[in-house]
Amino acid sequence: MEYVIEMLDIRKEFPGIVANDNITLQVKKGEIHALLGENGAGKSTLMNVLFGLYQPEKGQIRVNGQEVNITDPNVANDLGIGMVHQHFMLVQNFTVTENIILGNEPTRTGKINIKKAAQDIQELSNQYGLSVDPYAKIQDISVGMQQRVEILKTLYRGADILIFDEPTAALTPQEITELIQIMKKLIQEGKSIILITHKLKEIMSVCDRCTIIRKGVGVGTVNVQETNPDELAALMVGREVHFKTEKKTATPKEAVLTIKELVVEDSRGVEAVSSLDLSVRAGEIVGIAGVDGNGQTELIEAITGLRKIKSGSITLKNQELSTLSTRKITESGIGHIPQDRHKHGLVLDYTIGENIGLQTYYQKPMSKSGILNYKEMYKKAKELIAEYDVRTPSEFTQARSLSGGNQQKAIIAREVDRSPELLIAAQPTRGLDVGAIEFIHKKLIEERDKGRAVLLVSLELDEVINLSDRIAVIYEGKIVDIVDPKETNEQELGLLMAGGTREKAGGTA
Amino acid sequence: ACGSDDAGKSGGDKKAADFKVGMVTDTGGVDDKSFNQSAWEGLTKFGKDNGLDEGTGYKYLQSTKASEYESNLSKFAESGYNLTYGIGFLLKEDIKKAAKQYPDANFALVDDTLKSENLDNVASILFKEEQGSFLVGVVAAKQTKTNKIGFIGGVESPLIKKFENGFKAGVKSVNPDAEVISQYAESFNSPEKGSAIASTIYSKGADIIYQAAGGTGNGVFTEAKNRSKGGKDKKVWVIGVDRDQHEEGMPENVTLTSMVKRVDLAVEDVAKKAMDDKFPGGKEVVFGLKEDGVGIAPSQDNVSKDALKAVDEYKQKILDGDITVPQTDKEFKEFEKTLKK
Amino acid sequence: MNFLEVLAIIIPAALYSAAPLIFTALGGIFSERSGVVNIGLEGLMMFGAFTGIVSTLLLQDSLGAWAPWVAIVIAAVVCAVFSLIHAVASITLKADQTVSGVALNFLAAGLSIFLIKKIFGKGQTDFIQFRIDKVSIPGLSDIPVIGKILFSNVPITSYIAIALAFAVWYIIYKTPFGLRLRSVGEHPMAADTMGIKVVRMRYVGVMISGMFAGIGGAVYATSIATNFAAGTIAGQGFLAIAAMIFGKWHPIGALGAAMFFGLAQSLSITGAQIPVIQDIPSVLLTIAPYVLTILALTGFVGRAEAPKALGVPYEKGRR
Amino acid sequence: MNKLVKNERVMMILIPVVSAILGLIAGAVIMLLGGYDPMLGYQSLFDGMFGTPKAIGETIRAMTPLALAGIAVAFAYKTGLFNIGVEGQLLVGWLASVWVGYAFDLPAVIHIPLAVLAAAAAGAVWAFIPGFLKAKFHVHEVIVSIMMNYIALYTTSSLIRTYLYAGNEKSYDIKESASLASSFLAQLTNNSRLHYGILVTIAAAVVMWFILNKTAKGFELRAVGFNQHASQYAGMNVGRNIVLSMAISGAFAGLAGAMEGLGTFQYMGTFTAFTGTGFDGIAVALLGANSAIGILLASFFFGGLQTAAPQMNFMTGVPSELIQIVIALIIFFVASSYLIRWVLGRAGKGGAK
Ligand SMILES: Nc1ncnc2c1ncn2[C@@H]1O[C@H](COP(=O)(O)OP(=O)(O)OP(=O)(O)O)[C@@H](O)[C@H]1O
Ligand SMILES: Nc1ncnc2c1ncn2[C@@H]1O[C@H](COP(=O)(O)OP(=O)(O)OP(=O)(O)O)[C@@H](O)[C@H]1O
Ligand SMILES: [Mg+2]
Ligand SMILES: [Mg+2]
Repeated sequence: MEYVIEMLDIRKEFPGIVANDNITLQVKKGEIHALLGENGAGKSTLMNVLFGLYQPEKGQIRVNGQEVNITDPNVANDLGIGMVHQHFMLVQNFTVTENIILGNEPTRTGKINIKKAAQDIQELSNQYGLSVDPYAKIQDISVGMQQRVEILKTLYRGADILIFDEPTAALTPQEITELIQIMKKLIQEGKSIILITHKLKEIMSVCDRCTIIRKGVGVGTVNVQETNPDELAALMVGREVHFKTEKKTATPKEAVLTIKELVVEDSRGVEAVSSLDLSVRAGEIVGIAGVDGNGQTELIEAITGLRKIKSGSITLKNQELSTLSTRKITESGIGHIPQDRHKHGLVLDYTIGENIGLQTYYQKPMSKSGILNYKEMYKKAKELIAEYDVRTPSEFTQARSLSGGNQQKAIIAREVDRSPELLIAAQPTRGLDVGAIEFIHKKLIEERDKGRAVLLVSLELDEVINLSDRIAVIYEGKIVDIVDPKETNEQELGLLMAGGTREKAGGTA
Repeated sequence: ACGSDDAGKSGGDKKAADFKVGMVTDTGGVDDKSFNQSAWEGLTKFGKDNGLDEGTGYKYLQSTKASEYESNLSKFAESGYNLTYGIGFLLKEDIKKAAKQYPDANFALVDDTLKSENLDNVASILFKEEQGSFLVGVVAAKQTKTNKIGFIGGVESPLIKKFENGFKAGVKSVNPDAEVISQYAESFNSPEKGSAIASTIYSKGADIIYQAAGGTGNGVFTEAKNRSKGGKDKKVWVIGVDRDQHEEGMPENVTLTSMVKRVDLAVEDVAKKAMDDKFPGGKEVVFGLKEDGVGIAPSQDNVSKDALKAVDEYKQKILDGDITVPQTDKEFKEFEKTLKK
Repeated sequence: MNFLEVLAIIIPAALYSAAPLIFTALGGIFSERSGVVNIGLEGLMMFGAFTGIVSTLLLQDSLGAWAPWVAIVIAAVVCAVFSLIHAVASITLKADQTVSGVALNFLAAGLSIFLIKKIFGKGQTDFIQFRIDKVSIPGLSDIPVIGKILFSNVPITSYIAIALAFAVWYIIYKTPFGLRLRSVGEHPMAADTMGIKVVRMRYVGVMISGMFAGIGGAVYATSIATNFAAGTIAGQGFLAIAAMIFGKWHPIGALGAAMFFGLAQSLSITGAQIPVIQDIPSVLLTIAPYVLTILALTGFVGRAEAPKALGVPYEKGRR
Repeated sequence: MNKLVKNERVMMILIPVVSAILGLIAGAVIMLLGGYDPMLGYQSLFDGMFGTPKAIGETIRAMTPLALAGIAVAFAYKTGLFNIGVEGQLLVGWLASVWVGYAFDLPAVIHIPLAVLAAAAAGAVWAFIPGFLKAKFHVHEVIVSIMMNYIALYTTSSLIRTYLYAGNEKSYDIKESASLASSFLAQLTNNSRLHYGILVTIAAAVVMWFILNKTAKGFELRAVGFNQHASQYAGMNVGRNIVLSMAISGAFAGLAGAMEGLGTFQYMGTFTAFTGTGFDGIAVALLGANSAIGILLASFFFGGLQTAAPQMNFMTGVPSELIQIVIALIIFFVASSYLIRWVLGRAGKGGAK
């Protein structure tokens, strides 16, 4: 069969690092081709080379058998290559239509013909089943719809070869299902797809072949039908990986966190959490399952003092938290792994050491009467880097230059090291490779076994089921049910999360 | 006579060629179309008349910042200049300091006095601006058709008050019914404000404005020209200040006349005295009507015969001491009372 | 004075002094919408005023009343070129944009006076013989009440400035160019992936800002100051920046803000002649425009959303 | 890695130095084009900067307010804020110092510190306003600071006119007991106006370095500057830190005013235009790479250039504005360090081969 894309012996260097070391990737027409690799393996780099954002130092690219020189994204567009980037390339305060037509605007007497554009987009979205509101602003629409806009951008330009860089990392399970349908539909329409994802399940379910890279080097290409997730993971990491983290049964003790009748409003003044009750005991992991936007964020912000509550109470071992500042709450024994590590978890311009000290810098031994002791801070950082296997050149390295997984490990090291009574982990493994996920899951269970209370909020249902000792289902700001992970499955949870009840769920399951 | 120690160091046989005279301007510079320029004209004339070379015999330094006044003054003193002018009262403190530091050099301060400091190497040059302003006030009062006259001052200060009160006194002496609308721009360097204020005052019905506002005054001219372009019935006038500002009013010809303040004469005069070993150190040298230090500008085409006649009469009265022109608001009130009687 | 008379003084005065601010603020919008901070507007205005006056002085003998108009065009071109310094430094060489703008201000201040001294042998120029005059628009100025308030005693440049604000609004919000310009200022990487030349757009944005600020400076010089000296442009560029931010980087907003400044300023001047207001200490009137701006920003205008990528040099592939 | 860190340090010193040299070369070219002799020009410039004890004294005197303004800008910059309001804060600081210096009769040991602190407090209050409005109402600090500059300009001059007016557009002189002027320093430098303010300046530089790099508060301020959200998640009070940072920056700016009020001038003028020192502070901070020691060196250099410009003009007729052009070019070169890095990098590589 002919190849639509051939990338032969591609080499791309960044100062001090070889991101792609003679990688070869061959994509057949009409297939979904997976690209798999650890964080920082060089997947995005390779795709950016294909899309013309980077120029390779070496190597050859062929499109439909013709050797090409892709000097910038315009060339890629002309060759029918479209890319949906890992981080969305959308202008937040533009409308859907404006984002899609940007650079390719239909005009009438010099004026953008928005009406015609919107119509075209409507037609296109009907054709591929990508429902969007052409006049909505990006900042007002869901992540799923943003993704559809990204896809429409490529289709609007007539792309035949689509690159999806980790499209599912930010999606809810429902949205992922929709996306998979869309990809299948695209293949039917004669397109070819390159898909980057860390989720082996997805590769197994939609992809035809899979190319694996490890630390910038191509490991090989396999037919998906002839392999299994364990083999893929081993190829990618270079050792065996355990998916199901081993854990003993929990031995919960007294309640650490008790939430009663909690009401919280979101930034627009709409009630996001409404009379919510929840408790987390020492020595257990409580997972919160829910569709994104059902009050999880507001709940966490309320517990951690980042958002004022409207009414109700939050107590940590009998101490009322809702009137305290974030700092006081942290001091009284809460650790928080925030869901957006770049925005909320780290000061990217600070060194790893300084980030390790981000919450304890003012306390002994890092500070004495207001004077900072950097030696202590870096000493601590060095210890934690070793203990948590944070891969960094040194504790003096800027946090910005670390890979996502290692940034996350640094945050976890910081939060866990304070031995908090309650550890809140929001989406702790989002966008991470299986090796990193394994490590983080192990750490969370270790903490549980040391007698800490852990509150896990995640959109990944298998993560919730895997780790939790109890699962609280959140729907429209309320805990609608608490289920035992051993006695439930994804279907049932999915229904509960959509507002169904267990009796019904049981009935249909 | 001047201080005896002065005579000692610049002996009678001193040739003009050895004489060096400098001046330090305020931040306005020597082309400010105002007193810095006038001073430099005087100094240039003095230099040329006495065969000095510019740059070595006579020279100026423009200050770009207030902190440079003193260092600029000392530069002249250190370079052996016999006399250095400080143009403008802003340099008063700096001249005081420099004079103490360089007792062998002579300095002259324009527009303020250091007499009370008893520094015999400093001459203080003062003008009777109120007298000149009185005369242009007479012209304004004679020629207004609306009985409303404006005055725009740069910054409200004792110096500019002399212009205002002298002017008002002149107006009221001739035409007690005329109203004088005064406003200060609080800036010597804001033509925008000058024009806006002028616009307001003209709109209130005034047909003549006397400006004593430096660069701000440029805006007054602009506004008057704009209005005068609108037709004969819209013609308004400006009375210039410091120098003969006839040119500034062209081509629309809006300068009625100007109150000239002969800083050039004063500078030339004091320089001559210094060269002749008659430097008036420690003294005030006052230039008024009598000394031709202030007065009405030579361009008088727009001034009516009647007005000129009145100007001559009042000038004589001032010279004779029949009229003492008020300088301050208080003196003006007193003056006004005498008019009513 | 009755109220209408007061208006007839204040409004034309506001239009008069707002025009340079409007031009310059509109220029700033082009630059900042493309993602380049332009503190250098002050310097660009200064250079525009310098060019405007020098050109008028050199041309007035041959061109007469047309000289200031031609001078404004020359200033536009010269300042567009002058702004290239800022563009090269901040776009190509990735300099801190604020700092580069500040440097441009220093450079304009030094260079303009240096050149004046070289050309004319003195520190400031003569007055120009032909200005952009205030006019009363035939016909419109005869309309009862509003004719005197809106159409009398205002330079044409003020009306051009207002019209330009609407034209800029159209360009920025209705044309492909505008869409691309804004996309570059919001998310240059996204624009890049859509095949838009980020660097070229930013150069264009900065050069248009130079052109407009040059016009603003030249208009100020040829209609208000009528000569050029060190203090001719003293803060107007900063006020234009304030108007741009106050107007939320929107052309009509900037127009409104500039008019507001003009109005507040002319009120502070005219106020001294209006009963009641007269009794207010003059300093309070003088600072009123600035205090009102702060109050307006705090009270009802609220947070200004700057272009997201404003001030961030674009590097391909930066994370 | 170690080599890279070392290189970065070297670069931090090399870039300003190379930029200064390039700026001076460009200045020489301009002099040539203008028909002046650059050798003579720079000779007299150098004389004006360091040629005599008095020149050195004047250079240091000119550097004090520049350095403090630079420190104010740099402090805010390091905490993520752009304080373009240094000019206004300097003016209110100046007024406060002069008022305390004039209105009280105290022994010098109390009077001087009191007047200096008053200036710092006034500057802090002035900067507090944009800080507070940013923290509370999310108003852009740059625009508020610009407005505050104008308000300071007109208010200070009006206050002087109303309460402290000595005529001649200036306030009363301060009392001897509040003066930073020193006959000792003056004698040492052949009657320059050098005053004890230089000690205040050095102390301020140390304080800035200490707060930012050695204290827990400084750690917090910088964190907020880099990432408000993460700082908030880490329990820092973002709003309060913004306000504090502006206030500290304003206090430094106020001190710059005290240098003028208690040192160079001993009074304050009723200004109608800005002094420009606040804006110069931006240049100084930049050339000094926002570091305390760098700012001291940069302000010494710029202060020297500025005091020597009239000397150059006096001796060779080169307009003083040339210095402004040279300073502008130096800022451009520093800001465009990318270019210099690239050139130096290539040169380094070439040499290594
Ligand atoms: N612009 C850049 N400059 C310098 N280094 C870069 C740049 N982009 C990527 N790298 C480095 O190149 C390597 C490959 O990065 P890349 O983004 O391609 O990884 P990835 O496989 O997409 O990882 P992830 O799964 O986290 O998205 C990493 O070490 C990364 O730090
Ligand atoms: N969305 C935003 N846009 C612009 N600036 C923001 C935004 N969010 C926060 N900021 C900046 O962060 C600063 C402080 O944020 P913070 O959330 O602490 O606000 P705050 O008003 O102090 O909160 P509160 O008063 O509710 O305690 C603000 O002054 C503002 O400059
Ligand atoms: Mg990637
Ligand atoms: Mg808050």
